[in-house]
Amino acid sequence: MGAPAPVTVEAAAEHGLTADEWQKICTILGRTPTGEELGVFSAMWSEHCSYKSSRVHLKSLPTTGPHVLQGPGENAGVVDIGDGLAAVFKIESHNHPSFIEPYQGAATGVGGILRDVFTMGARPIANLNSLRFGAIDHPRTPHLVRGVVSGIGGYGNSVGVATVGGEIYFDAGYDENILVNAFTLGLVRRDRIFRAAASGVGNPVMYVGSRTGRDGIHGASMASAEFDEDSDEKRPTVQVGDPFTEKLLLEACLELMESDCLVAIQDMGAAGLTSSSVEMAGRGGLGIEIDLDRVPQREEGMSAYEILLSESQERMLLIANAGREKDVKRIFEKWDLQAAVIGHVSDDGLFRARWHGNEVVRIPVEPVSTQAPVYRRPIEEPKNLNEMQELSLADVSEPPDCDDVLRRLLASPNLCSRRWVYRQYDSLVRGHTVVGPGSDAAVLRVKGTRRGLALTVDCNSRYCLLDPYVGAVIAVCEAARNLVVSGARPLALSDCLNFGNPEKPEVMWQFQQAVAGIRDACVALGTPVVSGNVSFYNETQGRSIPPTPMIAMVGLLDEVSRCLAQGFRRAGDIVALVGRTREELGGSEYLAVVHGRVRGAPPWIDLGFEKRLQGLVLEAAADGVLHSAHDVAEGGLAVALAECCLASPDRLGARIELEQSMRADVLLFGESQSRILVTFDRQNWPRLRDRAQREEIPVQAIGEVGGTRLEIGDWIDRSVAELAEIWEDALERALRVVA
Amino acid sequence: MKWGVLVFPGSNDDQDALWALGEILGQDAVALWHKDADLKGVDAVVVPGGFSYGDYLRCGAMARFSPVMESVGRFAAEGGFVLGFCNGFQILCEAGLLPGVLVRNRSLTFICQRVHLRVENAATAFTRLCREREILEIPIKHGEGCYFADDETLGELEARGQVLFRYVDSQGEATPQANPNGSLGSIAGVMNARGNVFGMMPHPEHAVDPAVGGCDGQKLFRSLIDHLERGVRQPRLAAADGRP
Amino acid sequence: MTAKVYVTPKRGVLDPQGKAVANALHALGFAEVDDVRIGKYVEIRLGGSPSDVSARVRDICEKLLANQVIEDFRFEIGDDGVKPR
Amino acid sequence: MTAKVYVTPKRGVLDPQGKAVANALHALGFAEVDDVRIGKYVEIRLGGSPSDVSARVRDICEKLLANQVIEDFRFEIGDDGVKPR
Ligand SMILES: Nc1ncnc2c1ncn2[C@@H]1O[C@H](COP(=O)(O)OP(=O)(O)O)[C@@H](O)[C@H]1O
Ligand SMILES: [Mg+2]
Repeated sequence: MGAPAPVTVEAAAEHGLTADEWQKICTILGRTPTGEELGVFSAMWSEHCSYKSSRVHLKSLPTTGPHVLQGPGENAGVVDIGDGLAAVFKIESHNHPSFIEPYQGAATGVGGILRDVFTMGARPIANLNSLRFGAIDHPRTPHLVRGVVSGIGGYGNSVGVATVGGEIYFDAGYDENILVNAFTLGLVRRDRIFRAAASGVGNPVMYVGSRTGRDGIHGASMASAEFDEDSDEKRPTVQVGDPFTEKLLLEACLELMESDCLVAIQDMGAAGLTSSSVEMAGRGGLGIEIDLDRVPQREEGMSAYEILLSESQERMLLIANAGREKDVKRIFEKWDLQAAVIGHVSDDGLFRARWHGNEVVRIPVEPVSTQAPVYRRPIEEPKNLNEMQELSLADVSEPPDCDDVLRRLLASPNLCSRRWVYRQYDSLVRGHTVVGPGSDAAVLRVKGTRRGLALTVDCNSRYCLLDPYVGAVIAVCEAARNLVVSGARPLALSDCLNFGNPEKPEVMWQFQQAVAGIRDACVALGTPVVSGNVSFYNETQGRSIPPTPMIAMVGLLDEVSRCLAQGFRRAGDIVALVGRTREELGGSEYLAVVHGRVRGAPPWIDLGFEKRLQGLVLEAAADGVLHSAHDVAEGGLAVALAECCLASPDRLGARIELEQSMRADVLLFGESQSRILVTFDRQNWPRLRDRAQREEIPVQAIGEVGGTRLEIGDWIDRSVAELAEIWEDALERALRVVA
Repeated sequence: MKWGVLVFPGSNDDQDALWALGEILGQDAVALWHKDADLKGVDAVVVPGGFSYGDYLRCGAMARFSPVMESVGRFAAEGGFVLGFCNGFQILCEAGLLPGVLVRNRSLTFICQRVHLRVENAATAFTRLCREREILEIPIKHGEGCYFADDETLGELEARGQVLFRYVDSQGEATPQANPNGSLGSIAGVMNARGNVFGMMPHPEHAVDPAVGGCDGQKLFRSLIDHLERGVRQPRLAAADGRP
Repeated sequence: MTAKVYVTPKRGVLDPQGKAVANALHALGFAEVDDVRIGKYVEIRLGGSPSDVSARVRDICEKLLANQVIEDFRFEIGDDGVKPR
Repeated sequence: MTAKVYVTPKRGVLDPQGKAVANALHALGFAEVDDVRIGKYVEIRLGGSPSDVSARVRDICEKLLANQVIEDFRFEIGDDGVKPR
């Protein structure tokens, strides 16, 4: 692929640039761009890199707080966790590449987010991933699931970063457009955080890592274009990951950061060399000049255009202190990597690239961001919304046998055990994992301190489809709740906003509603947004995915030894339900699985109440009163109780009595929010009850842990072993289909 | 005593081994860089887990050519003690310091989970603090841990008590279901005939701390410490081994 | 019959395996090695009429053996026994 | 020159991948498939005098490309360009 000539408004259109954007480019340059410059603008102004449709909305998100050391705008967010340490984290999407080539797409997604984190000086210690696939019986689903899961494991395991949790859900809404969101958290001394702002005119610009090939040319624009039949044409742009080189790059970069050679460093992600140069120069208010002939190349005869826009993986761009080039090279050679000086920092505020002696790019850096297009796209509430939200319990037939319903739910792909997935991930390497995959949140110890970190990622896209605002509020609250039931105080979050085509008013409405929901929930819970990513155009042949604002949240435990998991621990413990059960079924898994309906308003939620509820449980956890805790989510109270038995180290059962204040199916399987199951020694019951009363939070002792059966009223009576039988291998069974 | 933990490009569990030996067991533990032939006078060498050289061709196939491995070969020939875990086991097999080879898991997928191991020979330098047929709980995490050797080799290994660990269920039975990767004879770890080189797929260094993964792994390290600190230079040969 | 299938990384597609092996060979003193590409070699023993066998094998390659996003394949069909070893 | 190396699992050695592929093919309706063996196909571009090239390549295979406990290898040496794709 060479530079398209002649460079005209038509060529711009082929690059996905509008006539107005073309005009802007000509004004900024005071001339028509070269083919290379057109490529640069089309990449930098793509939705993926410029956030042109989302920016106006994202501005409303709370991004600051006493513990926030770095909010949005850098490669990843940073929060203070005490003891002179900071947690660096971010979530990012790799949806389109993963649909085209599941293994490599997912693998390179993990590689990209790892670089975003270690480029800030942090040692990555944990990965999460959040996945959405089409209906489990869709012919393509098993192949995609196997590819994505083995790709995530293949990369993360090899690099030596533990994958400690995540999410996976199946919904026909993703049949033609899966979601693969990857999250990484790293640790750094708070006085050793690196940022990506160029400084020091004359300082050398150095290139490190893999050579540049013709990989993923225009990946950035691909991620910003809808799929259609000829997506196959886009296939050659799929990159292949090289986790071994990433591991070397990780170790070499961290070693370099211990030295005093480094000024700034930035990974080469979307739009490769171009975006890393422009972003670094832009953040420093300076210019960068590079010589493309000095860029290490994997193939003969690469054009300037290709070198500028290649998305070859495992590469970093860095700025060193003048005179320290040799020391930088020595460190990378130790790790069998090459480092090449390809240019220098300049004071002219220009991004300039020379190739075969000619200047092929000469762009003023500042306008590329300050004059980047910003769209306030039209917004319109979907016509069918009210109709979708209508649901009267009267026309939901009451099932004859709730025991049978429970078993059907436990076997359903969205509620059954995820073991088949996380068994393929190394969740142990480097020894931080106190609570691994399989509980509400993963808990990591912070070595050398008494502290711990809890991580989770959450989003119920069914709620978001029925009401994107409430759905997003619930996503944030559930993430926080998952941390709280692990004993951790929620600190901050990173969001990955996966939506359809922003040029469609209904999609833009969903986006605006979701961002508003995230904002309100973040303000109420005091959890700022410190990083994130937007993925638009998740749409195939006009059909867009359900709105999916993924929320990855991080919490802190002062005493990691006090952390909690969801499994029952001690026979004789009291089981108490904190929170209130309402008569609601909207958007529930039960309604979908048993009645085949996705409708109704999502569960009611009150942010003030949620905050108080979380505070209560957090206090009890900190006192060491609780033996286990689990939030009530998809599948309702009955499924939550079953999960407590199934996660119990000794597979303990329980005997539960519920006062029948409403229909049995609603009571057992409704998904009312702000509910948490806790267990504790009988003697602590009065203390907990009084505290709850003071906070005006309903709490009932609903039963006792013990035995080998789960009994709930006269509705349910099953041995835990039988439930395990149903629940454990359901996913593997469902996927055991020839791809 | 002094331990050395090898570090190859792509080693991942080297830090865990150093942590287990240094922080938990209070040993003098140093990292040994692959380009460095000097073993720094250690009493025992750990070849750690990970993906040395990416494990791109065959697991462990490339690491054996590094300068440090030449020294380890000599060290072993002189009776020095060498332990390989996971990728380290694969490397020792590829290097010919242990018999057999590790191939793709029967499931063809990577597997990370806790497994039960049965001590098959407690009369070795690596297991002397275990009871015969004691059951240990230790995690595995590998994609290619299926132990394979030809029948003759297997016969010898069994006859001489060189099989130190087998995958079993919680009751101690070596059932097919309890064999996570399809290893022949449910073999999880083997020792060389001389009794000074040992490799296993499970990760004892990930089972030394009650806060993360339990303590059963400590028994292995403590066994060798005990063996060496009593100054017993020649490892006691397996009971099943006829020779003196 | 036996079909011998060769699956190779597409031109231009990164081949981390080959790259790693080439580096290892250089370290081992095989300086004359310029480039290494690693693919799969698959032997399929199968019955059926020789006539349509090649169509079937192509089908097998496309459906299962080669990931055509990043790999090319080719194959030969011979009758058994003539496999040099 | 280019050396084409074929690394194949020894007879009697488990080949779980080959077995899985065979099963998958049966499930896909390729009933005529009796057996599948999966090995590696390595292309090495290298210089040096044609005379000793074959000795060098054998050396490469024995040292690195094949683990002779479980694998056999064979190779052909041709001059470039004739690489069918
Ligand atoms: N939805 C969002 N919420 C908050 N911050 C966001 C969001 N989307 C993007 N950002 C921030 O915008 C910056 C650019 O995002 P991105 O292009 O994904 O980073 P990178 O270029 O490192 O991949 C990052 O700092 C990211 O944290
Ligand atoms: Mg980045």
